[in-house]
Formats: sequence, C-alpha cells, structure tokens
Amino acid sequence: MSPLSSTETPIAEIPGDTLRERIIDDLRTRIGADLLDSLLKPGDDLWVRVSTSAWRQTGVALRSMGFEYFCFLSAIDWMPSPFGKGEDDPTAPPVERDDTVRQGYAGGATRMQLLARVVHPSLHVGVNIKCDVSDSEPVVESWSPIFAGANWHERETHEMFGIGFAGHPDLRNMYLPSEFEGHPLRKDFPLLARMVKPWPGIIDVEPMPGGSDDEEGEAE
Amino acid sequence: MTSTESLIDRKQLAYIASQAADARLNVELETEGMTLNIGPQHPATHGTLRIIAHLDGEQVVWAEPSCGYMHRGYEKLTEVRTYPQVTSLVNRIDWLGSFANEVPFILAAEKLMGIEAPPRAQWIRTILFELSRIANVSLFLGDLGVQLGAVTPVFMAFRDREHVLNLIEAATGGRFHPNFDRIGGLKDDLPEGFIDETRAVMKKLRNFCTEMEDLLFGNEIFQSRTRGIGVIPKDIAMQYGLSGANLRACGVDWDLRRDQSLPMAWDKVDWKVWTHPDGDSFARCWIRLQEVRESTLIVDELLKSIPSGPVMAKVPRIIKVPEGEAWVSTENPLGEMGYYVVSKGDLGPFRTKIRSASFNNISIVPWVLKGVYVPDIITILASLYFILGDIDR
Amino acid sequence: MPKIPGLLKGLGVTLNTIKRTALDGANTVQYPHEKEAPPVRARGVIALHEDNCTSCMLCVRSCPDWCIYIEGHKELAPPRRAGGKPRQVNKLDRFDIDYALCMYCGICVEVCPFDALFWSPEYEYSEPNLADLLHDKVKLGEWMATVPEAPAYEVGAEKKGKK
Amino acid sequence: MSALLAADLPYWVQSLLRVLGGVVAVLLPAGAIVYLFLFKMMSFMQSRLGPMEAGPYGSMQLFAEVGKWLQKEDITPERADRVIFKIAPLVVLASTFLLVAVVPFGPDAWFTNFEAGVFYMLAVSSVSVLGILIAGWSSANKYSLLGGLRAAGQLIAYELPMVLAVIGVIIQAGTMNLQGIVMAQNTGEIFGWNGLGNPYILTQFTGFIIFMIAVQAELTQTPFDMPIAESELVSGYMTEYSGFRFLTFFIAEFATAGVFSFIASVLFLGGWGVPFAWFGWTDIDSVDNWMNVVGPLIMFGKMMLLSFVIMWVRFSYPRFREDQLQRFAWKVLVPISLVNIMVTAILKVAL
Repeated sequence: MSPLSSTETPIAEIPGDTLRERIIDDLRTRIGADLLDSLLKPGDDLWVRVSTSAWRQTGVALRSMGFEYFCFLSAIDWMPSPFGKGEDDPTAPPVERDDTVRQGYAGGATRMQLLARVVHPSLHVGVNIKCDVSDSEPVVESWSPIFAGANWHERETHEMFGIGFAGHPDLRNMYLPSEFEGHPLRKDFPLLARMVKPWPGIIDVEPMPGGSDDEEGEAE
Repeated sequence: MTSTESLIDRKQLAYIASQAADARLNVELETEGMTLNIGPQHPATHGTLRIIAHLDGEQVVWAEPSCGYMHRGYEKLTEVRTYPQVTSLVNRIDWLGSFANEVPFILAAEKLMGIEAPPRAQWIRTILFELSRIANVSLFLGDLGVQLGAVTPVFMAFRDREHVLNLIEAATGGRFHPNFDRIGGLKDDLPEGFIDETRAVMKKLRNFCTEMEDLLFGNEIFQSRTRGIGVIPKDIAMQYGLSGANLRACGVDWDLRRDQSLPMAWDKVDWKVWTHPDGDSFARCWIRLQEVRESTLIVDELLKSIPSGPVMAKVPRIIKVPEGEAWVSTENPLGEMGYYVVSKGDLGPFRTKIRSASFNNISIVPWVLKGVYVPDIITILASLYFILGDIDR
Repeated sequence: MPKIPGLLKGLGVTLNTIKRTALDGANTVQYPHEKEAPPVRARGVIALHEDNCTSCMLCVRSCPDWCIYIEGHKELAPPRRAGGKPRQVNKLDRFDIDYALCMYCGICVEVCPFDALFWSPEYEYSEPNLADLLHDKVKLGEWMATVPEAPAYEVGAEKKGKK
Repeated sequence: MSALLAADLPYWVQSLLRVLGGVVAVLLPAGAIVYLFLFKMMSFMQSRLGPMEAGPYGSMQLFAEVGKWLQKEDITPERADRVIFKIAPLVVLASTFLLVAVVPFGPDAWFTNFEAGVFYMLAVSSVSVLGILIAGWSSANKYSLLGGLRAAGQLIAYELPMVLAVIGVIIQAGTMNLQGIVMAQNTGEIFGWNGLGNPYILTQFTGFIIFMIAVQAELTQTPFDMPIAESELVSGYMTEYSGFRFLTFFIAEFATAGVFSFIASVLFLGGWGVPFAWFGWTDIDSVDNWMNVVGPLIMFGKMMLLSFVIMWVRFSYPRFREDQLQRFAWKVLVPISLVNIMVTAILKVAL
C-alpha cells in the first residue's frame, strides 16, 4: 500500500517541428532506405511511409527510440467507393464516378495502406506510420510481439480489410461471426443499409396538371 | 523492448510455475477446469460484452473478452455521411460522455479546413466537455459500488448526475446526444441562467465526491477489494495503449488536455493532473474520483473567464473539407479518443479511423485477468471502465 | 482527532441521506402524477408548420437516417399583390417522420430554410407498436402548439433571441 | 400458543394455534422488514421514495409483488435435478420455521420451551445451508454452482464464530434454555443496581458484535453476500429460480433475518422481558399475565431495531471477496470469540 499521491507538473513544452525533423533523421539512420517517404506538416503532425518488408523493423526502431505508447493500428482503402453514398436516383442515368486510386500524405503505390500511430510518452509527440500492402499478397509482419496492444488492432484490421499479419498469434474475427464473408471496411463492400432502401431524397413533387411551366414564386 | 518483454516473461513464468503446482495438486484431487461465460447478458458487463473465463475453482486460468455484440460499423457509416451528419453519429460511441466524442472529430475537420472556433465557442466547448466528463465518470463511481456489491452509490450517482444532464440539456437540447458542436463553432449560445445554475451544480457534484469518498473509497472493505488487485505496470500499460485514468493510475503523468495544443480552453486555467503510483484497481478508481472533482473546479474557473462574442466562425453554408489527413485526439472521460480523418475534398470524410479509448483499455484484459479470482474479474473490469459502444464502435 | 473508520463513515453517509430525503424530500418525481418540465431547448419531438413547407427536400436529404418522407404537388395560390398573377406553390401531400428511425439530431430543423420545422419539448408519444411511430403531417402539425418561445441568451452572447 | 391455554385446550387446537403463531412470527417480521427496510429505508438512503402506487405510501406493494411472483411461470431448467431443485427453497424456508419454534415471546408465549434451546437453535440454523447447497447444485448452472459452493463454505465458516459468541452468553446465564437466558438477564443486576437488569449486550459486547457479524454472514447479506453477488454470479444459487420458488427464497431470506434478530434480542437484549425489578417480580411465575401480550410487542420492537442495523449495513457496504471472508472468520472472529469465552469463564468463576 502506497500513500495517495498526486503530481503537479508544469504544462509540458509543446513539441516543435525541429523535434519532428530529428525524429525523421533518427528513424532514417535506423531503418535506412526502407523509409520511403515522409511528410511533416508544420505545427501539426508527422507522417512516415516505410516499405512493407520493414514494417516490423520500423516498429522495433520506434520502440527503441522511445515511442512506447501504442495508439492505434488500422488501414486505409484508397479506392473510391463504387457505390457512392447510395443517394442516386434510380430513374436517372447512372452517375460517372472517378475510380482512380489516389493516396494521401506520404504517398504510396497500392490501394491498401496500413496506418499506425505510436506516441512518445514523455516528449508528447506522435508519429503516423504508413506502409503499402500489396493487393496480390496482403500480408504484413505483425507488430504484436513489439506492442502487445497491436494484437486486437491487427485482428480488427484483418477482419475489416482482409490484411494478414504474419506472426500474429490469433487472427480470429473480433466483431463478425467467423463464417462472415467479405471485409466490410473495404470500399467495394457495399453498405447494405444504403442499398436495401430507396433514397427518400428524390424530389417527388407532382407538376400542375397540364399547367404552365411558370416557375415564378415557387420558392415561397 | 527487452525490459518489457522480460517483465511479461517473468510474470508468465511465475504464473506457469504456480499453475504447474496447482496442476499437480489437481491431479491428486482429480479436479477439472470449468469454462464460465460471463456475459453477453450479465449484470457486470453493463452492455453486451462476453468474457470467456476458464476457471480452476474460483481462479482464472485464462480469460478472454469476446466483443462485437454491439458493433455498429461507425467507420463505414461515416463514409456515406456528410460532416454535419457524422457528429450526430459519433455522439453514440461513448454514450455517457457524448459531447466529448464530437469535439475531436470537429477539431479534426476544422484542422483540415484551417479554421478555428471563436474564443467563446472554445470556452463553451471546454465547459460542455468537462460537464460530459463529470456526467460520465460520476456514473462510473456509482456503478463501481454496484459491481462491488454496494447498492446505494449508484443511486447517489444517478441523483447528482441528473443535475449535470439537465445542464447539458438546457444548453444543447439533448440529454444524451447533444449534437451541439459544429465545424467552426457551436450550434447556439448558452441559454440565460446557465452560468449560475452550473456553479450551483458543481457545488453539488463536489459534495457528491466527498460522499463517495466517505461511503466507498474510505471503506475498508472496498479498499481490501481493490488495493493490489489487477496491477498493471507502466510499460505494459503503454504497450497496450491504455489511456486516461487507467494510464495515470500507473504513474504516467500524461493528460492530453495539458500535453498538446488544441483550440480549447484548458490551457487558460490552472488545474492539476492526478496520478497514482500503484497501478491497481483502487488507483484507477481513485484517479477518476479526483478527476471529477478537478473537472468541477475547471468548469468553475472557466465560467469566471468566459469571453463574450460570437460562437460561430464564418464557414460556408455547404461544408466541403479540403483534401488531406488529420489526427486529433482528446482526453475523453474514458481515455484518449481520437479521429484520423481522411478527406478527399468531398462533403463527407473519405475514411475515418475512430480510435476509441475502451478498445485499447479492454484489450489488456486477457493479460490482467490471468490468475485472479472470479470476484476480481468484476473489480478489474469495473475499474478499467469501458463502455460497450466505445469498444465496438 | 482520531481517524473515524471508513466503515462507520459510510453508515453515516447513508443515515444522513435518509435524514435529507425525509426532511427535504426525494430527488425523484412521481412521474404520472407530477412531471418535470423539460428545458425550452429540449429536443422532444419535431413539429411541422405545414404552410411554410415548400417540399424543397433539404431536410430529407440532410437526414442521416433517411427517416423523413415528403411527397407534394404543385398548385396555384392567390397572388401576393392585388392584380398580380396567381402564383404556383408546392403543396404538401405527405410529410412523414419515422420516429422509430429518427435519432433526434436536429439537422432537419437546422437546415430548413423556410422555418417549417421546430423542436418541441413534448415527449409523451410512445407507442406500443413500432410502426405507429411513423407520424404524418397532421400529427406533426398538432405539435406546433407545444413549441415554446426561444429562451434569452446568457450574458456575453452576441445574438439576441432568435428561433 | 400459550402454555396457560395448554391445560384447557384439546391437542389439535393447541397444534393449530402453534402453527398459526409460527406463521405469524415468521411472516410478520418478513413483511415488516421488506416494506420498512427494503422498500422504504433503502429508497430513502438513495434519495428516492420507493414504491408509492400500491396503497397509501406503497404499503400494499408487498402484496402486489407476491401476486406478481405467483403469476410467473415456474421454470425448471431442463438439465436440473428436478426433485431436489423443487425441494431446495422449501428446505431453506423450513429452517426458518424450525428456528422460530424455540424463540420465547413472553412468560408463557412460546411454541416449545426445551432445555437445550440454544443448542437446537444453532443446529437448525445450519439446515438452510443444505437447502442452499442443493439449490446451487441442482440448478445445473455454473453460476448457481459457484454460488452454492460459496454459500456452503461461508455458512460453515460463520457457524463457528456464532456458536463461540453464544457460548459466552451461556456461561454467563448458566443455562441453554432461551427462556432461562431471558430470565437471567432481566433478574440480573449490574454491580448491585438492578434498574436495567443485566442485558448481556453490556457484558458480552464482543460476543454481540461477533454474533451480529455472523448473522449477517449467515443471512448472506452484504458485505457477505458472495453466494448471491448479483454483479458476479447473477444471483448465485437463486439464478434459475422463478415465480413461487423464488418467492420462497425471498421470504426465507427476510424471515430468517427477522428470526435471527429475535434470537439476538433474546440472547443479548433481554428478550421479551422488562427488568423485573420495575414491577417487583422475582421469577417467571410471578410475572404478570399481561406480559404475554406486551412481551411479543417488545420482542417485535427489538427485532426491528436489530434488523434495521442488519439492513443498514447491507445497503451501505460493498462486499468482501470469498477468501477475505474466510480469513476474516478464521483469523479474526474465531480467536476473538475464544478470548471472549476465556475471559467470561474466568470472570464467572472469579466473581
């Protein structure tokens, strides 16, 4: 039993951009050319993209750099949804949708990207790490031996995006029944709630019976 | 890395050794294990969480939470909604502190748009944020009593939380789901009489905290049930991404309200981050109690200095967020709640990763439940404090 | 002063609460007999001022749950000024809100450009049957009577009393 | 009910009166405790009013509840041991009735009055353990099983401090007859002053505290309610019971609380009696007949006082853990009560 206690520390210095630059340099010395790209938004945040093969190594490097706090791990599917928002008029001609895959910060080459964030608990600075996941063989090395908390996040990502994690102890589904087919957070997985019901937003105002097309004063 | 792993290893080795000793005894006594399903419908899970516990007598050999009974797919749903519609959705993630859920999302969108809410809006946001923390955590304090077998605290918690909910409702119109935060500010200004009313309520809440201290925290039975139970070391907590009071109870002095610069009013007042060195169930609960009291003080301070002016910045009528990515997390009642918003310049987000506190907080359960007794499962779960909507999203 | 054991303190708290409840009254309200008045801004139910609605579909489209249904027709209305041409207006045929789906976010009320939708703090409209929660424009119109005046603002607010 | 009547009445009337008296002596305290303490006192502790709709101030609520339970379907789990499952609540309730049989309510108002009353009381109070254990076992439910086992361990552990606490009283009174203990207290004197008699709560205060703690555990009330532990074991051994059988458990719980309070007031608070010196009585035969009417009322008052304490503690405290409870019983209560016995015995011999 230790006594009740509290600490009163002054407001920590808000991490600056020089600190973030140092982090990039430090990481580059540790993983070398596997650091493919980085983006530093001044006064905001830091994005780093590493090669797929160096994913595990990056985790180890970040841990040893003091980024001990595991925030989250997830993925992004960069393909635009072929279904839109489900707000289409079925009577109108189908809308053209832009289906080019455009990656976000720190670039990328594949449709799927892994995204994780770790934080340095005493410097109060975080890093967003991205890595490409190939479509043909979507398997990345698991982070769960480095960050125990990645276990569940990887399970979730596996379930939602269909990305495999080599070395993960137990890639069961977290949310969905085990016989569920498909990966719900992929963009080509339709959101059924928006499919089963017609969009009520289609204008349903009967015109004047044989009336003139005089639109004056309509917007009363 | 090595130190942490060796710690886990040591703990596990010790555990395996004790298990082996038990097993030898069990062979002599011819006992066999039993699998106990706690939940999905169980009074202790307040929601539909299922804990599969393999027991040897009343001791847990291994336990594993099985979630997903309440998975609503919010990350998918945000992709078909516009930014104003998303706030009404993310309200429902941690339904006890709804307003706090809206703030990081709105801040992320504002960050992408490069706008900032006017000072008065920031103040009111912070006040409502703290009010929702009080509403959330005061219920935790009451619920804690129920989990440990004391029936009275929960009613006291509901009694005093009611005042806070009334305040939130008077200001926002919604008791549980305010949906009051807008990109660029707030939907409306405060109604007349809010400030005086809030002061009176904060006094009641501080009184409630004292009552809880006398009724529950000072109680020797409560202490013997929670002290030394479910100890989480600092580095394990970090690895699992525990946040909020759970992390501070391990002695980590980290509060996102203080340790990052957000366009909110926390840095305008003087307050204290509470930590506790023990890392056990008692520490977690105790930190929360102190934080409720601290929150009431923050609210009082903010009410004194609330600036006048507009509550809404100039934003276009139809909100399109420029292309980009943003991560904003805040110190929510349950812990670090963050949104990773990816925008493609559309009316709605392209992808939103919702990092909810309870998901990480509960992922440590298999680790921490090893070797405890059945009653301690309940204590530990209660002290980790999760909300189902926050785990499953 | 010696420390009072926590066990006795706890008993004191409950005894004190008994005393308070007995003397100052309970914190609960005996619901069907007495009712608490919800605050003015409370989002109880959405009321419709039918004459103001132009079936512009803004509310329907902004609804996150797709729970509003509008149908209408065009009609000639008397001219605004004497001697003018009769105007063509949109008349509502159907305005349904499915309260089984509604999540009370209030976006429809906010986006309405013609002040046709209002929040009323009325809350007693539960139904034993889920389907009965689909309320039509007549029912929504009846709630207009319960829409309160907007409250005054707190000191320091920029705007003064508005809807 | 009364020994005075015994001479004049046929045997079957006596038996009938005893049965009726027993039912009243069990159900009346149960009803009073449930209404006053469970419904009203708990509500007031929690800043609410409790049931208000059924009857004035909800006074008829208990009947409404009973009606509700009687209407409910009596479900037996498919894999339960049917016969035992059905008997279990009756066994628990039966122990309550057996207990009340030895409680004296007045000089002549008793059901049975036999010499080893305390011994009998301690013996039959353990019967309920049997009922709880078989209820837990026969439900074919893991929660029930855990609850039943916890109950067995707990009730056996607390039987011992209870017995040891009572031994002090027996030594001081020099009799195991409950009526005799009442006599001894009311005719006793404190240092020659007999204005209060000598209620054993004064001399046996340690014993009283231990006895009340043991009663609390015996009744499985918080802080010793691990066998029920609704946040852990749902409802422990009662999980699978519904309708009438649950009602039986419910009645048994509160009736036993009442009966144990009766017993505690007999052992420590002077029972039905008033200090005999007030009216110049010297022994049981000289007690006026009206005490047969006033005695039960005094008993009822003392019972309510003690059940108030039991319920007050119940609604204020969180619960122990099973191993802490055992440790408390064996390492704290048993040694203290042994010391208490020794001190009592030495003083008894010395004085």
